[in-house]
Amino acid sequence: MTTAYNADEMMTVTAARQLRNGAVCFVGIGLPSAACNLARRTHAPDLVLIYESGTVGTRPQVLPLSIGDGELAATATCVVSLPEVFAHYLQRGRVDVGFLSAAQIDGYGNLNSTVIGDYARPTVRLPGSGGAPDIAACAREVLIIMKQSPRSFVARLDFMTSCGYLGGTGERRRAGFPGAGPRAVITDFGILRPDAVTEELQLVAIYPGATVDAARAATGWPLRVAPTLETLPAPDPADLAVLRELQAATQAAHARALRIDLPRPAQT
Amino acid sequence: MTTAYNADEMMTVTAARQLRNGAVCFVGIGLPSAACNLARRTHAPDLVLIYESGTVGTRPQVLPLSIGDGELAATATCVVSLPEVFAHYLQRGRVDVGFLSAAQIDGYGNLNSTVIGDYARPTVRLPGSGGAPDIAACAREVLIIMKQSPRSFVARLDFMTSCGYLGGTGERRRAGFPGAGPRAVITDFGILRPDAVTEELQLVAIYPGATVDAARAATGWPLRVAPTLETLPAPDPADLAVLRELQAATQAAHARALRIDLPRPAQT
Amino acid sequence: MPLLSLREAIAGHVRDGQSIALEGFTHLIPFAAGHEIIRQGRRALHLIRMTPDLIHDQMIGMGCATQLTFSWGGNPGVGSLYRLRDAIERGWPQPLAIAEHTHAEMAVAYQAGASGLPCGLMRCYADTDLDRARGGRLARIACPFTGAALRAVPAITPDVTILHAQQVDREGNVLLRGIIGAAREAALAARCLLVTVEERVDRLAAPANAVVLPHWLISAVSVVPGGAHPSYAAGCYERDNRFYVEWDDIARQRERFQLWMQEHVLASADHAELLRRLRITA
Amino acid sequence: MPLLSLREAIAGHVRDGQSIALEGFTHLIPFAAGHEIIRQGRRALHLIRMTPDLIHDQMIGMGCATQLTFSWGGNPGVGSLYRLRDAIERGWPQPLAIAEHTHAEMAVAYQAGASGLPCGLMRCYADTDLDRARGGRLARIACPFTGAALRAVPAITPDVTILHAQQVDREGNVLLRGIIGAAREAALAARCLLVTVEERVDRLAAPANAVVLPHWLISAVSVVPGGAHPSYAAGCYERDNRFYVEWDDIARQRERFQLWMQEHVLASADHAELLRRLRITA
Repeated sequence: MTTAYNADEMMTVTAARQLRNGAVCFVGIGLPSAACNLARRTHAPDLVLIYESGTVGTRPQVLPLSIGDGELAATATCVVSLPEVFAHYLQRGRVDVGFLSAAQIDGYGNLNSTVIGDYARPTVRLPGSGGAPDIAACAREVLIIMKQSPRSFVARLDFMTSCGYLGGTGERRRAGFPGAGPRAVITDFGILRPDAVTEELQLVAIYPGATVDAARAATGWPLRVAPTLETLPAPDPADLAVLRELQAATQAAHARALRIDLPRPAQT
Repeated sequence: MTTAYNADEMMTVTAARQLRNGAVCFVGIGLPSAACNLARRTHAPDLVLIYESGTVGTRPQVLPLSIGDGELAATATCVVSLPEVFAHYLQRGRVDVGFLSAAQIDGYGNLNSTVIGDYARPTVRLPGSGGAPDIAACAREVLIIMKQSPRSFVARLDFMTSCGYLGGTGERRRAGFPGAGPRAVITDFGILRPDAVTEELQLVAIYPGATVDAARAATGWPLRVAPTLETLPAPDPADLAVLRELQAATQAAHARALRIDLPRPAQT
Repeated sequence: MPLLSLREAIAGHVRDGQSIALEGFTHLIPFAAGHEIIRQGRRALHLIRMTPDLIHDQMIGMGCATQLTFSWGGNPGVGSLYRLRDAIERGWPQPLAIAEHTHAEMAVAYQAGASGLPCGLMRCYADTDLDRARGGRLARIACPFTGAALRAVPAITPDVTILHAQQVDREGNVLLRGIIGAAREAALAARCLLVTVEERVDRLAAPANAVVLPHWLISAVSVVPGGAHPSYAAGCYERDNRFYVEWDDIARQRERFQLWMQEHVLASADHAELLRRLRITA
Repeated sequence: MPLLSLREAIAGHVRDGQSIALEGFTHLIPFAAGHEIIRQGRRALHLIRMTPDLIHDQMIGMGCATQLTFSWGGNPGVGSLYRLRDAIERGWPQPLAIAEHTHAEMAVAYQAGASGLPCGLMRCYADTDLDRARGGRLARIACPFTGAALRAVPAITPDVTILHAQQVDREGNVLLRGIIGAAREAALAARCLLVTVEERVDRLAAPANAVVLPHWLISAVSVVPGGAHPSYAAGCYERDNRFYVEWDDIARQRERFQLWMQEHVLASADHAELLRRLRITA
């Protein structure tokens, strides 16, 4: 039995499968958040999710729109301050997996989320670094989830916001980063992983129906393909069902009109 | 009408009178704590007391035996961590008055609470610095309360734990300390204050019945006396009554035998 | 701690050219205070916030700011802040000088400010383009004990920090509950602290270890129910996620943005009226 | 987070020669854990605590420790720790090497350890005799931005931190309530974290912003009711101030101290038995 699914769903299910149960995961909003919460509702119920709002061990019932939705705090093991979550948890080396996305990635997993064009006079000003450079440096390993296109998978970043393998071949390790760097890049074509020696990202797995040629055409550098290219299974219908239920609940929650019942003003 | 009183009471009442209503006061255990709580119950109801256990704005009903008695937390505006109380409150310059005591003081208000004798092989090992050097450095001004004797008021400290005016004549100011240093030393003879130029402590006020000669005999350096020596009033009977009530309640509370009713162990 | 109307608090404490931190990490964002700054026409402000969002888009688009210190400037979960982009990309309505950090750096900078230190420390491994772009604003130093490479981050000490919180008590102590971001550090780092609150109560609903700011740290408190909308106040009302999505359309074009601000923020005498216009309250 | 008996937790995680922080600032002092360390005869420990008190007097007097890092070592509100003094003044039962700090320095040192930094910073104005006595253990550096004199304090990273707390839930998350001292920083700074708790519950009584240590930071939890006595656990029982006063007599002479330890701590199989012997529980 097969089920129709779109690229976002395939990416999300594939990314979720990269997460082992019990891992401590520092999560960004968007596809990373969807993947982590799918994993938590399927094979990894003990996945520990930390959002950079300081919500630690959170178990949202619907996906948050923002990194600090009330749902994240209400379902968390604890809520700590920003200085704490970045110093005591991330910099102290307590985070197993950092889950990132970006506007641009290069062949060594370095990321740009700052500007397109020149920094001083950008064509497109992006939101900026947030915690991504800190996560990229300190998480034991990094997962990246991004759609492949020549505009986003580029030979040269307009701006290096977060460090992947820098120039490759051990440059990151020699710089003394505590985290190992990007372990996998999940795209809408398949999975890229760093080469063991050069650390250049190469295609190691591909979705059913996707082709190497199409993946190469969507990549701004000459994309290498692993000697043995795995073909990934189609998303498990059970996983898809859980993901769709989660997203339907999310859309309903976010579309709800808000009414505030103000407290009666106190007598002063 | 007169009331009999002892030296501790005279010192405590006199010290309490040094505190202006509304001041933010970082308090040590013992006579400082008694003086601050007396002030809070008499002329300075809005005195803000901070104990180094991180209890901010506390209003104990009985005097604490330790710096972290439950009473201090239960009656506080807030309880913060040790790093916060020392960094965010004291070092940030939020404390108006630091209230200290010590084993030894010299003629410039420098304090020893570390050792008698040699540091490496002391005759008497004292408890040590605690927060006193931090308070002495950062509080806007410092009050000191100590009984005068040739062993405690010394020409040369065995060990300088906390900085007063160092060698005097502006040395503290030139070192860049944010706090102004000891404004008054309340003793069992009267009050000593720094000379405006040399910053050497001199006797500026004396209790009824105390004599300059006796004060000098109890001081290990040639004690100077201010040109106009104020005679302090006897303790106000109302103040004495409040102090005695506070201390009686305290003694009763501290002598109470403790019984713990243990919770029934949970099933595991 | 005087209890002032928000109009009085802003008029009395916020001046042109100051550095102003309106903190709040998604939660407890002081929207009402930001709107009052716009109504009073403050100019040349140096705005500081880890995550400038809609209220900063509005202040920047209305010409209040000439500088921005930040670590992430977007519409959370939605996309761009078009007024912020317009200011940086095209200098409209005026150029905006930016000082950009990572979240961790900015947290360290606030913490240093709150601690009375001129700078704070982070681990340092390799320079990014951000390090190169900002030149000498951060410095590498070596740990004097281990030799490890550290990054020194200069303290942030705003002239004024403005927060929104749930409660103030009769003494003027303020309770924050829920996600606190860097609110506490921003409060302690500031020279002047203004707070808007949902309600005034006799006694704070503050269990042990709650986040309470003592009254003597606060220059003024204003009771502004709903003052965080479209952000939220945990225990009081939820985040208006729908408004954040709608803002994407409102702010995209200069004219529509200006019209919206005119018809909502400027046309309202205060936050209560704005909430009625937005049909958030009855 | 395995739930172990205290005997198993200490046997499995505390080894001779390690650095061990038993934190607690007057409140939540892990007395039961310290007693178990004494019963199991650990040796050559490097004890770390801001305010070593009776439990440290006991461990030092029983020969468990050869090093002490601390900022204030006394019997709070009472006076001396005679066993600590005997070790420093006369090397009995063995010499004790000390590394001494101020409270603020030690707080910074724990916070640096908790933050993964090799050192932390403080303002610095003039050297005291403490600075001279400890020689190079602290270092002066200049702020790279302002030139201000700063003191760098090396991080404290204990091999094992042991805390006492009020509750653990079924997942193993731990709640601390009340005065927390540097407990959180000591916990995060450690390589191994052991916790004793008053009780195990289904769900922590943890309001928003409570101090909770997530289960995945903790190596073992042991349920030890009354485990902080004669210190206290807010909401469970009060501080036994009378015992602190009595300790002054017990510890003054070596022989009486040894006899007391023998008849109480060593003669008790565990903390529950000790509390019965002390007539604290029925």
